[in-house]
Amino acid sequence: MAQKTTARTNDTPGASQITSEVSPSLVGATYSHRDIGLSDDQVRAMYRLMLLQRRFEEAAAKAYGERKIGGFLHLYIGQEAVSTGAEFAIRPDDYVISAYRDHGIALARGVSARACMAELFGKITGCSRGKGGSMHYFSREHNFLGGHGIVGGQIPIGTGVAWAIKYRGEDKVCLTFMGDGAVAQGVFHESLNMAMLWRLPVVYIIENNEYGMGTAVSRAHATPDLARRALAYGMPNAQIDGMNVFEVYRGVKEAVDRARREHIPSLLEIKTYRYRGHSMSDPGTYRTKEEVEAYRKRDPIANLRYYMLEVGLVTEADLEEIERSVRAEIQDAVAFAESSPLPPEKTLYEDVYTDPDYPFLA
Amino acid sequence: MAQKTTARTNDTPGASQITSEVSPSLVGATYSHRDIGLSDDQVRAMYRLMLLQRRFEEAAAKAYGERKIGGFLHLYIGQEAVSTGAEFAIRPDDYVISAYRDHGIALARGVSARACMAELFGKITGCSRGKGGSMHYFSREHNFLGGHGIVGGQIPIGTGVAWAIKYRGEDKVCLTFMGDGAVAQGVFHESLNMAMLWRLPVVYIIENNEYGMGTAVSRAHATPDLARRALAYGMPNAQIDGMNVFEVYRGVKEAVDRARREHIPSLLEIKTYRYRGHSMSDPGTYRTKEEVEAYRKRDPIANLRYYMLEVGLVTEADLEEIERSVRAEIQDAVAFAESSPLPPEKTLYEDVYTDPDYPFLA
Amino acid sequence: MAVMEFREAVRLAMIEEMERDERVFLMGEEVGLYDGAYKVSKGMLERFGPMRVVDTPISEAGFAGIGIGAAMVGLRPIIEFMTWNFSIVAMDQIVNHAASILYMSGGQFNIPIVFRGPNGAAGQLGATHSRSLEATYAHWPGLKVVTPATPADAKGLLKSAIRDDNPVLVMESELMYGMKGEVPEDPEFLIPLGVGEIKRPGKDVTVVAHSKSYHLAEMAAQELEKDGIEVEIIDPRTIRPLDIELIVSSVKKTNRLVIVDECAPFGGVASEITYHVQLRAFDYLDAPIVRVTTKDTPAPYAKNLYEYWMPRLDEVIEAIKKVLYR
Amino acid sequence: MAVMEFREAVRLAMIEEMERDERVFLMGEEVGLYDGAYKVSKGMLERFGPMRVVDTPISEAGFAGIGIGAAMVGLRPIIEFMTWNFSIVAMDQIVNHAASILYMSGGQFNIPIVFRGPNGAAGQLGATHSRSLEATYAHWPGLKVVTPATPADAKGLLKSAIRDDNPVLVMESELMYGMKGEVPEDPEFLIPLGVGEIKRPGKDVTVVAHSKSYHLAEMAAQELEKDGIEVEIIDPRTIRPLDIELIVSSVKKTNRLVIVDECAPFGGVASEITYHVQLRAFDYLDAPIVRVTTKDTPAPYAKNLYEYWMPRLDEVIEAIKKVLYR
Ligand SMILES: Cc1ncc(C[n+]2csc(CCOP(=O)(O)OP(=O)(O)O)c2C)c(N)n1
Ligand SMILES: Cc1ncc(C[n+]2csc(CCOP(=O)(O)OP(=O)(O)O)c2C)c(N)n1
Ligand SMILES: [Mg+2]
Ligand SMILES: [Mg+2]
Repeated sequence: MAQKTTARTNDTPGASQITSEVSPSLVGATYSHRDIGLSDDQVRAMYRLMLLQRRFEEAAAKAYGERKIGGFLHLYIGQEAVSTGAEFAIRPDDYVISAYRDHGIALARGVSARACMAELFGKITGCSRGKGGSMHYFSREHNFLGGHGIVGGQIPIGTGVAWAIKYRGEDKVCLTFMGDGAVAQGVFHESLNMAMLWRLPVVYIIENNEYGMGTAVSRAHATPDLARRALAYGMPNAQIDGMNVFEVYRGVKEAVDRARREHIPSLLEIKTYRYRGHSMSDPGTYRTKEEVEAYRKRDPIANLRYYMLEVGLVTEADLEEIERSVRAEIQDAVAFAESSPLPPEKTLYEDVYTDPDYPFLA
Repeated sequence: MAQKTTARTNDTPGASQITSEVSPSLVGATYSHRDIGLSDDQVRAMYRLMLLQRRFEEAAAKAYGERKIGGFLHLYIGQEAVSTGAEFAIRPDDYVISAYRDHGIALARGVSARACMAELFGKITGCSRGKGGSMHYFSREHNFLGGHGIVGGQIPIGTGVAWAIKYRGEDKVCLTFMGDGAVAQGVFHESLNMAMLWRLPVVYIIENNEYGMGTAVSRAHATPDLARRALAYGMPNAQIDGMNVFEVYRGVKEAVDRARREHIPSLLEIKTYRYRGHSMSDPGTYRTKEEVEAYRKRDPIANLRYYMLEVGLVTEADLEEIERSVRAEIQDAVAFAESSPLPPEKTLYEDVYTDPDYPFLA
Repeated sequence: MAVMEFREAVRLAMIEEMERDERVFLMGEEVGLYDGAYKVSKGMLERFGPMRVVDTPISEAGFAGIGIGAAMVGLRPIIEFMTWNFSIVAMDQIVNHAASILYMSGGQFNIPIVFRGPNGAAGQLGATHSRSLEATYAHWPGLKVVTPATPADAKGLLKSAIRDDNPVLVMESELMYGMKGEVPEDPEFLIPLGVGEIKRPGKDVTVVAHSKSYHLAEMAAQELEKDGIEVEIIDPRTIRPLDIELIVSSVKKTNRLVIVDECAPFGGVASEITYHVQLRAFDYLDAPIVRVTTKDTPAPYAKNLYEYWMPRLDEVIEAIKKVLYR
Repeated sequence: MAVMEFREAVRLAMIEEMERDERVFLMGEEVGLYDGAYKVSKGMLERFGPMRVVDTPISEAGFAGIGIGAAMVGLRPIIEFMTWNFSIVAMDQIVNHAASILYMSGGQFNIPIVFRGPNGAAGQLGATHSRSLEATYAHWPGLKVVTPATPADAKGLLKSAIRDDNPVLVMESELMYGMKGEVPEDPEFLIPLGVGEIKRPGKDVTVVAHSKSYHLAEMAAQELEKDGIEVEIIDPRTIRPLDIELIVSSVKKTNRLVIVDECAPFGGVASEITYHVQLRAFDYLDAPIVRVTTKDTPAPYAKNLYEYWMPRLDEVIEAIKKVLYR
């Protein structure tokens, strides 16, 4: 049943209210955050991180409307519990790789809002020096291995990162994110087989947001329970509620521990939803308003907000303060992106090869 | 327990004895050939067809040793029950497509030994006009769609044939053969998903001969039970004894009927064995003599021979007559291949496009 | 004649051919319910139903192969790649199967299939989404490669492609989908594959340019007209087979050649044309042949770099002046 | 110096580099237990164990990507394709990922990986097994493409490729694996990528030929020597980067150029070289540049057709005579 939380007026244009109506899924669960090993501070940090992602993308959408951003822009809004729960389940020295819907995942990894926004603006200060754009974020410092534009392309690459971990005898893991659509690519199958055959420390995370562009999961996959794909390889697997950040954290943690300790891979299907269209040009007519509304009621941020208030982790004032600081961070990021220089023309020929003197053809 | 059948002297060089020691699997089974709908004539025809494949390939191996055949030559010897049992389970107007280990499958379809042998000799009278060679047999007349050299490449193509059947509302099926190795190719997964999603009348047949080149199934696949791959798609599946032609017939028939009547695809893993190396250049050192011997004891041809004698379908004299006629057919095929002309040079530029006047580049 | 967008011309070609021949069907990602990622197939699902306008999973290799199999037994599929970039995962099906089966079967199985979709750069999409694949595919005998530059060409060439008995790859352009032009309404309007067109006659210099590069060449020609330079623009329209005759005869007249080509430079369309022209018009050439291509780097995202990376108007003008020694 | 087979030189290069640098490992189909489909990696599994000599399933796209991922985090994989024909199913990983990640990441992630295996025709194997892919891959910026023609080059180039910080594609040849030649034993014997070699000096005509075409050019040169024709043979050795300087300076001396290239003609290596030479040595050319390639058809199986399809000695001789107007 939908519960009311204190609504706040949202006066930044383009920024949404953290919905006032919420079907609580965290409150009343069989466990509290402490039961699953999350401290109060961690929960507050989770909240801030999810809000940061949302505000970041709202600002990006606005800038896109103002034609300050080119190319495609695929928003992550609605899916923030996935990136966030997963990030809290790993260590900074673990690796993460994803598809092109990567803003939230990069921010969760710790890539700065400045570097992320500047990348969208195509500036030299961007996290890929302005060369990658929205779909191709990277950050070596944060062990974030991209941002990949070809559906499924990152799946064997993440598997190879896990191969390297095993080769070196390290105790790291590699989280490999993908959309539900990517499950239909052949490399998904090839990768899972080798990961299980060779016992690689990789956790595959399907962000099942119910659609690959306009195609509902049931119209693209013979069995809509995508976690089932693991049965073919005898791989541990689970379906997880992706609107619930604690559930994501729990589920990913379990798989990560298994990968870290026993070098056993997992396939996790995290059920989530994107509120916006596939990209900025998609009005999303292939789904009903009611469907979207039903998910908004389960909004992961509103849900955590409700939980934190309910269990006394924060006051309304704390929440206002978090909102304020997040907004300041985003405003700063936008200002930074705006004022940063474009990449100089000579950088066109940089980063093609590591050689300083490569003889390019004309 | 191994049973003795009357041994016969085998005096054609290169031609093997149909083994005298056999562990009978047909005799003493819970059913007779009539129980599964096979007439006496059909069983005798099955026997002749298997023997034809074996003798054909023995002759091919000999010709290869004499350098009359170029390129690769992958022998099917040991697997004849698969092609044969499957062929008896379908109609001539059904379709068959396979990988490059295709001699037995083409012969089972009814492609003449002459056309098959001439193709190996690279003659214009070959089933692909000498342009395809051992790996690329085709016969439109027999609805045999190749003979494909890229591992797994034929899997989506066979799926597309089934798509066409459904599109036209026909009641045909398409048998899509592949090796165990091909299961690791991404297109296998993509094809199964679409076949099940769209309910296509295709029967996928994995000829699991335990090795892809020198790699044992357990070294290439996370779960060696390859039929399990179907679980990911909720597809009917079965494991079948491929050294037993009745079992192959039964299993394929069941899947074919389901495909024909209900447009439901199946994945069949037929367990078989190749006695020879992967190709003529492979000494097969990755497996033991004992392993090969154990399979030879289950030889599908010897087994059927034993069964036919046992249940009184044939006499020794009948068997001699079959042997004689098969040998004559093969001898004739070799003579035909030898005496056929090479493709004239101008044919190089034929069959690239259907256009008679295509402007080729130099 | 009717004025319509490029995307409408493509759609019209498909609709007419599907009405004419029930063996023709359209398959690809988002072609049905979504009306096409770029609205090319708008309304077609409703018109033809789900067996003839088929939404697929994101399995390019798989559904390319499904098309090939269907074509082997007599259907005439149109397989859409959302963009040609995504065809690379399906390249084995196209090169080792569609292109080779007629040959390997000694002429028994032709593959009457069309693969189509937008090609080349379409704004700031970065390295994975900006490739021009016409030369990569034209490399392989057994394929035909078509690159229309105008709505009329799009219609006439695509209809010929659908009626062709061989695998034909039709490469459109996202940036051209909105362009308008006169298009013949005659359902028998066909442009033969392999026949180029003099899109602008001139006597001073030949510029060969296909697909959206043609429009760049046209801008350059208009600019240079002010200086009294008459540019002859040839649009080969098909890259394989390539209308070398037309190009050579133009060069024999103008004695100078510039090629504008959005492919990467190494082994692109421009290189191939250069080989044939220097071979067959050696004594007619008054200057080396000069090409203008995308730069020898992956596609960058940033706006300024992207614009610099693309074949540019200033480069085309400079190249023309260079071969004119001006 | 030691005399060894081409395959042994390849093996030696791998062994030396794996001894020197434990980040280097070999992965591919049958490279371990089977000693390599063509016995290139014979004994290496025993020497280095199963983590460093890794047998894979038949999943080229998958293990190419695994190599790329391992390289992103600092390993230096050697990925073997049993032949380059089978790399086509993995092309997306090579082109859209290995070639582009350094660029798309703004220089953060280089991919120090080698993809290697035999390329081109190897007898009567038919259309699916006879492709020469050097031009197809050299098309894409971000990749390097290496094509050794002798055992010594194989060793020196492969060692440089393994030490290179970029994706390098090394294309060997099944038909050359058994060829013998002198190979320096020095473990620091390295041949820089991008530097061609005058393999035979001459003054009358330049022939550019790489990989096994070099040997064909050599046969032609020996034949023509009898007629007093001095052929200069240049082996570019790397196709990307291409040593155009060396070729151009030779042509400036001989004024004539023939290119022998096993690629399909359209957009092959020969086309690309032609573009640069006509651009930079226009006034030096006394005859059009002539290429000898495989024919513009898929590879046939039949022996006579196959031999006719390949670049042939008589064609090379004829081409040389043609550019000499003899
Ligand atoms: C190989 C490939 N095919 C097609 C595309 C075009 N495309 C981009 S995103 C997308 C849908 C992906 O859906 P999903 O994997 O569910 O991810 P989501 O967008 O829902 O995050 C498609 C078809 C592509 N980028 N790569
Ligand atoms: C895509 C691809 N990769 C590699 C090869 C080389 N190759 C040919 S046959 C073969 C083994 C195939 O094994 P399997 O599928 O089990 O068939 P079998 O030979 O046992 O009949 C390999 C690796 C190929 N032809 N195609
Ligand atoms: Mg999705
Ligand atoms: Mg096998």
